[in-house]
Amino acid sequence: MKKSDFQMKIAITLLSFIILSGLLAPWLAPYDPNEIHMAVRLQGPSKEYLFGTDALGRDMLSRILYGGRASILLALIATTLSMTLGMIIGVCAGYFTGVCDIVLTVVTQIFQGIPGTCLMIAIAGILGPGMNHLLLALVVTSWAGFSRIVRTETLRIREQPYMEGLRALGAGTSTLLLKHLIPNMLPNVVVLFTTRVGRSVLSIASLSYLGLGLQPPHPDWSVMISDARLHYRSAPHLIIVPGLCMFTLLFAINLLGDALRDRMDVREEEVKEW
Amino acid sequence: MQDKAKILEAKNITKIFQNGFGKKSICSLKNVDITLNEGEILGLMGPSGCGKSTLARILLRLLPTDSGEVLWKGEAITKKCGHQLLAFQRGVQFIPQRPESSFDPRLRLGKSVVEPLSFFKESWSEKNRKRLQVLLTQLSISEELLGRYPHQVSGGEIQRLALCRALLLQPEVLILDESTSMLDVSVQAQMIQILADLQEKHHLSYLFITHDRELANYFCNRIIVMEKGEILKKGILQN
Amino acid sequence: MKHYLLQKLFSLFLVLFGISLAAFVLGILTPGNPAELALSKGGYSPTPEQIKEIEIEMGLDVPYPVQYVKWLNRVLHGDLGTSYASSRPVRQELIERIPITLKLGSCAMVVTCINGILIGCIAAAFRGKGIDKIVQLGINISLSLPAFWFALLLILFFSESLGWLPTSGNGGIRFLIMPTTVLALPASATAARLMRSSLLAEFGKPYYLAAIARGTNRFEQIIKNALPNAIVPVIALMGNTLGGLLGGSVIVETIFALPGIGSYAIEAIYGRDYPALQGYVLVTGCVYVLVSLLVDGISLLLDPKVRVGRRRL
Amino acid sequence: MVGKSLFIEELSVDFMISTGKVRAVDGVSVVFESGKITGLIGESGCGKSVLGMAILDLLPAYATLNGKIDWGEQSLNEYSIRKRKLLGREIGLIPQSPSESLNPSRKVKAHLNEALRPLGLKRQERYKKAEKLLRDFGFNEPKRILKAYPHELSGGMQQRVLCAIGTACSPEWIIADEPTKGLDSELCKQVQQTLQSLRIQGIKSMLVITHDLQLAEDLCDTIAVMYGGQIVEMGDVLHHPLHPYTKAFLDALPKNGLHPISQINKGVEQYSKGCCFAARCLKSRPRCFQEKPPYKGDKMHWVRCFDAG
Repeated sequence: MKKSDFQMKIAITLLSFIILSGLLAPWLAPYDPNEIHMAVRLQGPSKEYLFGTDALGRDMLSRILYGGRASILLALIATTLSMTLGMIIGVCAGYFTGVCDIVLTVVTQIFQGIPGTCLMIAIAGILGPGMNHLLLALVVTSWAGFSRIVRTETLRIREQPYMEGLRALGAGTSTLLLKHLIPNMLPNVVVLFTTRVGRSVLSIASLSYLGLGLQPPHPDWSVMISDARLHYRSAPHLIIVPGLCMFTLLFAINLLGDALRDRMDVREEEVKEW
Repeated sequence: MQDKAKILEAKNITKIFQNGFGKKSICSLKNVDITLNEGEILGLMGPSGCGKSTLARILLRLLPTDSGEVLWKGEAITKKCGHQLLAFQRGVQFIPQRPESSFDPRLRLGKSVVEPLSFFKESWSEKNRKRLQVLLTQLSISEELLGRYPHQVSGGEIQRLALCRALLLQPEVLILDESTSMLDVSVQAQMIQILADLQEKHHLSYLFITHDRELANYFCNRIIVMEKGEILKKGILQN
Repeated sequence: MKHYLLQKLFSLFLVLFGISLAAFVLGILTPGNPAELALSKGGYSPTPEQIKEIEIEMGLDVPYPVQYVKWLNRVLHGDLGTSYASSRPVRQELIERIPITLKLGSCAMVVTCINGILIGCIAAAFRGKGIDKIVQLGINISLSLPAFWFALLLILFFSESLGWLPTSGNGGIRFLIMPTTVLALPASATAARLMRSSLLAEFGKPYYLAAIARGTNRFEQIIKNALPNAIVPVIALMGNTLGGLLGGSVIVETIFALPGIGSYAIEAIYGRDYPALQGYVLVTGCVYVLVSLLVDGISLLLDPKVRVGRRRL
Repeated sequence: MVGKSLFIEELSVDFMISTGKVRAVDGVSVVFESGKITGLIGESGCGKSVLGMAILDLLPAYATLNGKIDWGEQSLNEYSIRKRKLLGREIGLIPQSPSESLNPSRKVKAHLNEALRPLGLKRQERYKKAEKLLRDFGFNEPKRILKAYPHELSGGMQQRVLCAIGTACSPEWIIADEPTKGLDSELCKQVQQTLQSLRIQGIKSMLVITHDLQLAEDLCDTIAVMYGGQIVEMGDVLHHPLHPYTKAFLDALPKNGLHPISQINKGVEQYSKGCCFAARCLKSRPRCFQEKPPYKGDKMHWVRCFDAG
């Protein structure tokens, strides 16, 4: 399985590079990201300012370094929260059939009925911008997708003969759920988690671009792009550079997701007869 | 066969499957009576889809019955639940038909075999370890197999490991739902021989479900034939 | 077949009920008192008594469930309230703006279907070869492109330096090319990836081996045998792709200044115009649910077991 | 006219899987004569299906094949494009599990249309030929069957439709891969009758891959026994077996007393260079492990063992 290992290596190197540069930003950044020097506004890359300066003369390099932190962190937290919520509801709906299943499925359908981005915009818009409103919007819109997929996985595993065998051996529901059902579901859930983190980063970026997520003084890639909209004719690099960073981050996450998915299906190709 | 103590009984069991989208064959049981005496190998034969496996699942209390009851050593247990059932659950064990999916694919076989002890709150004492060693030699399973995963082991070995897992709980009844029909002829022969000498050593009683007439004649003391959810002729063959 | 439809209709009713509930709750959550806001437009500071009067008039003093029923009754009669900003009925404004979003959405949907299925088939047919790797790389890239950044890049490249396409405004096809590409790119990437993996899954199935043994050529094997089974999940995916398109249209319409319901929602947010936002959520929710039901119905019809039922010859 | 026989020389098939290379077929040389029904029996994992698929060049992507397969004079494994013309027209396949070998979302008519295309008939004639085919296989109202979807047919019907598809262009050779796997006793009898009726349809030579000895005994003129990727014996093996494995295999049957074959004795490398059964053979001598046993016996009944035959 050389292909997936190769992909895995690139993805991990890219991701660690971005995350490290984000974490070490305070020491790496030459200037304070929010310090304004109106004198040197809109300069191209030069010796002092490696990536040039933006409309308010702030150093682009340090803003780029700080730029990734907020969205990655927020995306991870949001996805973990919505995954846990989704798993709890999905497993309950899948394992305990009957009324519990019907009620939970209907609730999931309601939340899935409303298009994700529109609901997110509505929530962020009404509650006003800010980190925790953004977090709430992200979790409310994405847990339904998780719970639907987890429910189908639970139904699939519950019907496996070895689960029936264990039940015949006298295993209690908790052991069946915790020690057998969930570990068997983990590989698919991990793949789902990686793709969902990627999607959350995208949603955060779009909301911040519309001014509903992270607010201007905060150095974030999408906020930088939205600020630079007015000057895109004169200083295009203000748009291109932060965009490229975001693209690399998303590309690495997607690559990681693909590599994990290939890794999971490896066993299927074993020779059945032998 | 003098009248031995009845160990497992089922009295006029009826079970109707609604023809929901999921269920292809409507396989219902119409007031089935079955008694398994101690130390007996009872064969249960019939075409596929006649209700053999459903009856087995009802006896194991994996499926609720519409009416009728299951008796364990004379006491009705259909209504009971929780810890009164512990003796029953430990006493009756089940060996499934499909070898490749009777173990959790994510766990090493050694762990899966030992795990049921924890279901009955039994610690992994020295006594149990010795008992496991004895069983491994009886079932001719090499120690190294316990370290492997289910997909790295052949069908015959998996069935023997399933037997080992069941026998570790010192059961009194084994319900074998076509446990050897998926195996090759030579492996089946070996499995039957092992089942035979296990029966003497641990004086177990078997409910042996199969659709292979010759195998049933050879192996079972008494054979019951089922057809579309009903028992045709009780005890046609007494050898 | 009847069983499926009944189940679908029941869940449709519940989901629509849920959407109306969500829209209503969003209305309640809005900060500030609607009556006060309505009065204090134009810098006039209303006295508490006047606010009380307006509240009774707007029916805000009764408990929430009763308010909900009254609100639902008004909504069902088509009255989505009046927008604070333009004080015109929200229904009117939405009706003016929906055609543009629908035009954009349907173009993007068509492009997604064609691209998704075509590229998916090509990638699966040449599995492991060069084309397959290029397609997979392309899918990864198009899924990692943030929509607004990609749109700005397109404008920079095509409008500014090359000057081929207009940056904004609403007119003929030329105005729709860039917005549709931005919307359709991620959607067709997801569709192509699902198409490829579901086709590869079909290649492994015994009936495909039997098809090869019948002496069929490669085209017949893939298109006539594998595709009819592999396309069902892709069609089902089209259902929630529409959700993505509706969401994406918000960004695309703001960047390309297309007066659709997406940009209407953004204006409503900036202008704190809550009835408009409520109307937006209701409309998008209902459109999305109805279309997904339609798509689910189609994907069910494709499966002969459902279409023909279970009778045994 | 005399049919073309299948000549196979030193054929071996390796599968590249994650844990390295696995040899499923190990240097098989055999002649399947035309005009005869040859049975290929063996336990699961002995490589009989792989051999069948290798002949039809239907091996999965991660399999590598070397050695020669000749059909009459034409060699099968070099010109795979030309073989596409042979598949279906000259050599037909009756696939393994009937319920999964029919395309669930296409009608029986579509399957038969595809199978009959090589004959180059016009649409109307093809429809009539399809009807005649189904009638030959015991369907009394073929029109309804043609319009039906696979899930509407019972197990037996699906099997007969598959036979009809396999013999659509009345090919010379038919390879039936485990036709009775997973079917209960009545269905097995039905399959047996269908396969026997193939002879009347003008199918002269057939290779039946199965682990069901009953089917092999009633249907086949000659039977080859396979173990560990090699053919150890071929001929009238069921009535007077020569090879130690065949003898042990037959003793393990319930009707002969269920005597199990001895386990692999410890300390002996399982896949020896010499005879594949050496590790479990009671009469194995050191020589059995070094050299490949010679072919003994005549064309009608030969065996590969040092002291048998």
